[in-house]
Amino acid sequence: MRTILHRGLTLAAASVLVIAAAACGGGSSGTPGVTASTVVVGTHQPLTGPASPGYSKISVATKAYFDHVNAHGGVHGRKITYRVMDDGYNPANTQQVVRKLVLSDRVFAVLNGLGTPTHTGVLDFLKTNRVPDLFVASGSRSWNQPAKYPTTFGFNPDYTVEGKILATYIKGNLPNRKVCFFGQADDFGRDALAGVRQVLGAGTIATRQSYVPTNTDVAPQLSTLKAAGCQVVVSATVPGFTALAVATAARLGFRPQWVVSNVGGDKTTLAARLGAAGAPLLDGLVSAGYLPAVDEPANPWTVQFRKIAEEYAPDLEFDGNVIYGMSVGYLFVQALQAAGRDLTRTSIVDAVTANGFTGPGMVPLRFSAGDHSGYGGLRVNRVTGGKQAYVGPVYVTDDRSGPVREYTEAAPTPPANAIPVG
Amino acid sequence: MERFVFLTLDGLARGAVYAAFGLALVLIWRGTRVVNFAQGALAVASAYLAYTVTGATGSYWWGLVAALAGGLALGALVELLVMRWAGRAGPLEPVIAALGLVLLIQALLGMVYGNDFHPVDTPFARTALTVRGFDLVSPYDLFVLGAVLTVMLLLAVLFGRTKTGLRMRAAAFAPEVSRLLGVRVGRVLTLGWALAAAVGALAAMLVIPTELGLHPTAMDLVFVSGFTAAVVGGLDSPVGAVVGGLGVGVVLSYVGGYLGSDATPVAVLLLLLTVLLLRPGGLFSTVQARRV
Amino acid sequence: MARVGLRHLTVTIAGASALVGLTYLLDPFRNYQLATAAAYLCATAGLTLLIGLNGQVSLGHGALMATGAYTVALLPSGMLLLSVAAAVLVATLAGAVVGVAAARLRGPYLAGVTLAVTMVVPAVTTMADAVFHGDQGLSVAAPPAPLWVAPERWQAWQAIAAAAVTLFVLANLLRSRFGREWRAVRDDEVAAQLAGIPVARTQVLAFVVSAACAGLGGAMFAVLAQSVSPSTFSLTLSLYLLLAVVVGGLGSLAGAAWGALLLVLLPDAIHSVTDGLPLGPDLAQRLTGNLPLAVFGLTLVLVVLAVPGGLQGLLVRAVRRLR
Amino acid sequence: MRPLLEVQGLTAGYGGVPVLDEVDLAIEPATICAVLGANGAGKTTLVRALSGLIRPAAGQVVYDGRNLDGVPVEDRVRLGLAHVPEGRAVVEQLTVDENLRLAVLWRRDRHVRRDLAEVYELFEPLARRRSHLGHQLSGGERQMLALGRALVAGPRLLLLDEPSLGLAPKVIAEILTLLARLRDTTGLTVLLVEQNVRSALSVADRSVVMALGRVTTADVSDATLRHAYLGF
Repeated sequence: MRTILHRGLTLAAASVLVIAAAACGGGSSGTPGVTASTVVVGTHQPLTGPASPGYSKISVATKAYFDHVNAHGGVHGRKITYRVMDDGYNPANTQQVVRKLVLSDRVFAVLNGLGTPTHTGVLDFLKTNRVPDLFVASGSRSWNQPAKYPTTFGFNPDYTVEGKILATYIKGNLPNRKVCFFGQADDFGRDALAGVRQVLGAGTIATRQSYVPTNTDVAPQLSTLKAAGCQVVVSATVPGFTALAVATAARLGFRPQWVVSNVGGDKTTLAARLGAAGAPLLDGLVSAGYLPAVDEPANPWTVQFRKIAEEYAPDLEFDGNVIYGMSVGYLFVQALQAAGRDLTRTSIVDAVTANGFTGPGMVPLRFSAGDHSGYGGLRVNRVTGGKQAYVGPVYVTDDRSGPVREYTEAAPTPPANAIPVG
Repeated sequence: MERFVFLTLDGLARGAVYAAFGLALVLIWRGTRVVNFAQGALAVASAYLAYTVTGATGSYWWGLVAALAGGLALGALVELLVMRWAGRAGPLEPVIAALGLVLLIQALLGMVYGNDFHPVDTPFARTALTVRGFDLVSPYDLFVLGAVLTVMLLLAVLFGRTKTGLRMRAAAFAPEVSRLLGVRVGRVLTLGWALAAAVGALAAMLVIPTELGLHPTAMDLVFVSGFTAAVVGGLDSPVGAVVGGLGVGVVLSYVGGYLGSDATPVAVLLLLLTVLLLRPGGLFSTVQARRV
Repeated sequence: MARVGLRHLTVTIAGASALVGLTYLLDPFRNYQLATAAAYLCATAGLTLLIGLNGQVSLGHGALMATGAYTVALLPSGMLLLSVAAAVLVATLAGAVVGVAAARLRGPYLAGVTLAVTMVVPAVTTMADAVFHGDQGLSVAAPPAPLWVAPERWQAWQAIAAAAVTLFVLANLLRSRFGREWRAVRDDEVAAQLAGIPVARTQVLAFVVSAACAGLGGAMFAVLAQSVSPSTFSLTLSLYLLLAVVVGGLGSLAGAAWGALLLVLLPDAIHSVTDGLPLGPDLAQRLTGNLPLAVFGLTLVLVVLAVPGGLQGLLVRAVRRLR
Repeated sequence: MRPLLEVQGLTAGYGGVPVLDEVDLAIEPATICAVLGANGAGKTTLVRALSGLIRPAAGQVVYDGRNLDGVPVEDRVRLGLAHVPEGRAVVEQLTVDENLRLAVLWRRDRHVRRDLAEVYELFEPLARRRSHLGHQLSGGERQMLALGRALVAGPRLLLLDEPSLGLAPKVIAEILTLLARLRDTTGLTVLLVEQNVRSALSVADRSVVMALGRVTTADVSDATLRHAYLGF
């Protein structure tokens, strides 16, 4: 018995030592993470694990953009430090790393935390600690709850908005075809389907099939779609499963018109997945975007971002993920500038709520006191001859029953050096 | 009917890979009473080697050769450096060591090759051959089935007809007696690990092109299916691994095709429970399964 | 027996009080880590008992934790103590079902079934989407901390209380007739049977007890994270629990504590080290995330090869040498 | 004549508990030496230490003028030292033929075939059950197989651990007669561990008694031995 007592006390004492030794005080007054010369922001990203391909580039690109801004003097004299934590797309890890960022590293804000299940778990914690939770990297509608989570803001157009716009394209350009749906068996697929139905009508989807990311055999689903005679397949899929679905359909001799969600429709990513032999299958693929495209060599945004990437992250292959990461960085710098020289957590939330940001996205952000969802529209694109180019008008809409409208204002152009002017 | 045939063939092509992977697990289990949890990671490492070789030579076949040779070498190394020393404290320690190796290997691959999916080409077309409008198998599926069948025949000959095979069987069933009879059991175990890792590498080479692509974690799910296959068949029985692998492949295909993809893990659990509650040692756990 | 129980109670209260005192020395992040370690401890203590004392290997404890966590998430948030009790009850029932199957199976066959159980969790949450809300999961509205205590400290207290109850109950069980029977069954099933010990019942009981602990750990996970989702309870979690009990020292409750602490501190420590290294952007991108995994994996292999008996074994030997 | 096997101060045990305590023993070539003793006297441990299955803590084993320290188990059989363990240790999952072939896998010479044929001649019943699995054999057949498997390797020293255990008296007699014949015709040396004193002594040239890990009585006459060991 004495040994147990002894062990218990040894253990307790040792834990005290271990933890106390690891503990480091970080008490500073004023706004956490902000000094006269620096501002520290953090993020959680899947740098390892099955979700890491593609997505692991985003934070590298954001960081490269911040390096570029820092090299030009920072924002209001402050250099941006970007602390990227790997959560492996595991919500339990997200809990740990976000708390480390907020409580231990004392970041000013969390920027572009990636993933629906991962980020959902830290919403309450960020709210309790009043940490600005900006530009979440996911198209879920959960980020738009201003009453419940006043400091959380989205970035991506949500999946319902996307579904409505893709359906509008189908209605106008692919009339009288048999439309089917293939989607991930979760919110992503469900929200996208809701958007498609909103526009096309509930009874118009001939066949619906779903997949789970843990089962890579999609041949049964695609043979069903083939047997049903689908001519258009709306696909709410992540890139890996878009590639898998397109390749599997091809080997079944099934060549429908693919209409793919933005998150799973980046041609560069898909072509890399399919390899040289499979890439031609992407010809004709329809998707949508809201940011400058890789295949628009003349787009000034693309030119600038490519230049920054070449300078600050030379080994990074330039694709949609890189443009996405840079756009997040650009938007954050805009927000920092709008928040003014006296940077506080309240001032940046107010600045984001006040909105008025332009670029690099081709549609406006929806931020307002009553709306925290990100970009409110997309433009359909199409792969032709190996190039993914925008076609047709830019559309905007909401995530409910509002109409899909054309957005006619000209796309914003980047300032010199692609650094927003304060 | 057409759909049933399609799902059966699709399931068999996948099941063949699970069978090969399960067979590799059985090889090691019989020799060392260890379930090699690192097998998926070893197989992926071999597939990365093939990726590099194919990239340099432009030939799929040189890559395949490199994967098999790499599998042999990796398996032998793991046995010599880790497993030989890990099994002394208890039956669990080798399992933990294997899990440690999984993390280590996947991390090293991530550092060297990056955490991106790399597409892997197949040597034959994956377009299904159609017979009177029916989608049947693709040439690649036939290649997969043929390769797995060849490996099984080779292993059967090796175990049943050669001196090395006799040594391996004896060392697996009665290591001490084998040593007394002059069998160098240590070397035989090293060879067993090498062979198993090569078979695992082949499974990875066959299955990765049909999945999301080459990635450090590409074989994690295949490991789960292959392990299930081996357990259903009975871990001591190579025949069981083959039957179990094909069975798991077909069941997954039927459930995915008729009930929906999200129901497949539930089907796997039910299959395992049904088989194991009727036969706690797997389908082929009795005496007749003891011969290779 | 009663005296032993009383002593266990004293030790438990002393240990828990020491840890509560510790929470006043730590910053909020370390308190949250302490809370997480305590929640892990509930599960690892149950698992070490199952494996170390009963020789059964489970790869399904992550799934059992999920049953506890989802129970807390689905019940109304007002009465936390009641929902946690319900979580333990549900996990116990799930453990009984798996345990009945487990009593018939040995070694890798049991591992196979429990592995399949773990894989079922995300499937069930997707299939019964209306209840579990699929991949996104549910949020847990735990009652807020009292105003006079910092939230992370409060969370640490809750988790410490749960771990203390777990350890107290398990320590007493180990000293009881059940504990002796468990050990007898592990050492020699046939001999135990001949000695009149109901082997199957003992094994089911061991599984049920460890499932209850996992359920409590899962419930604490839900309370700490304020959310539950299937990817938290993936195969990785089950494997990490296994790693923790072996590296900590199989079969000892102190070892389970070391393992739990390790699960929380090691990734963090490795990250801090790699963070301090001066690396180029390309190298940094490849190493971030991967290097901690590599070090973690290497540590495991080395512990298995060089430190039999795990950390607790090492500590016991070191203390002996000092005397 | 130089002994074929010389054991000096051999001490060995399991997990720090000594079972053999400074055992000395010498066996002349072409003799049968019986090692007698009660259960737990250390007889099996002695044989296991001789064949290298356990490492001695102290002392040495010299075989044919060569110190066996550090020579692994699988090499000792190549030097002509064969060990038939207690309980026969037939590999049950292999056939009779495979069991026999297993013992000659290390041999590179051309006489393997002939030697196998000789064993089948020597043990008639085995020839009839050639392709049967080990677990289908009777106790007597298993002993024949184990013995044949040891002999086919062409040993000079045969270590036999309790060959009579569980066998009918007639079978035991046959086996012992065979051993005596081999000693006389081929010069085989045998170390025979037995509890069955009478039958062992019927063929042994020499006998020693072990008790509590030591050789207590060496080179004794029949009567003393009987008295010491059986108390009559």
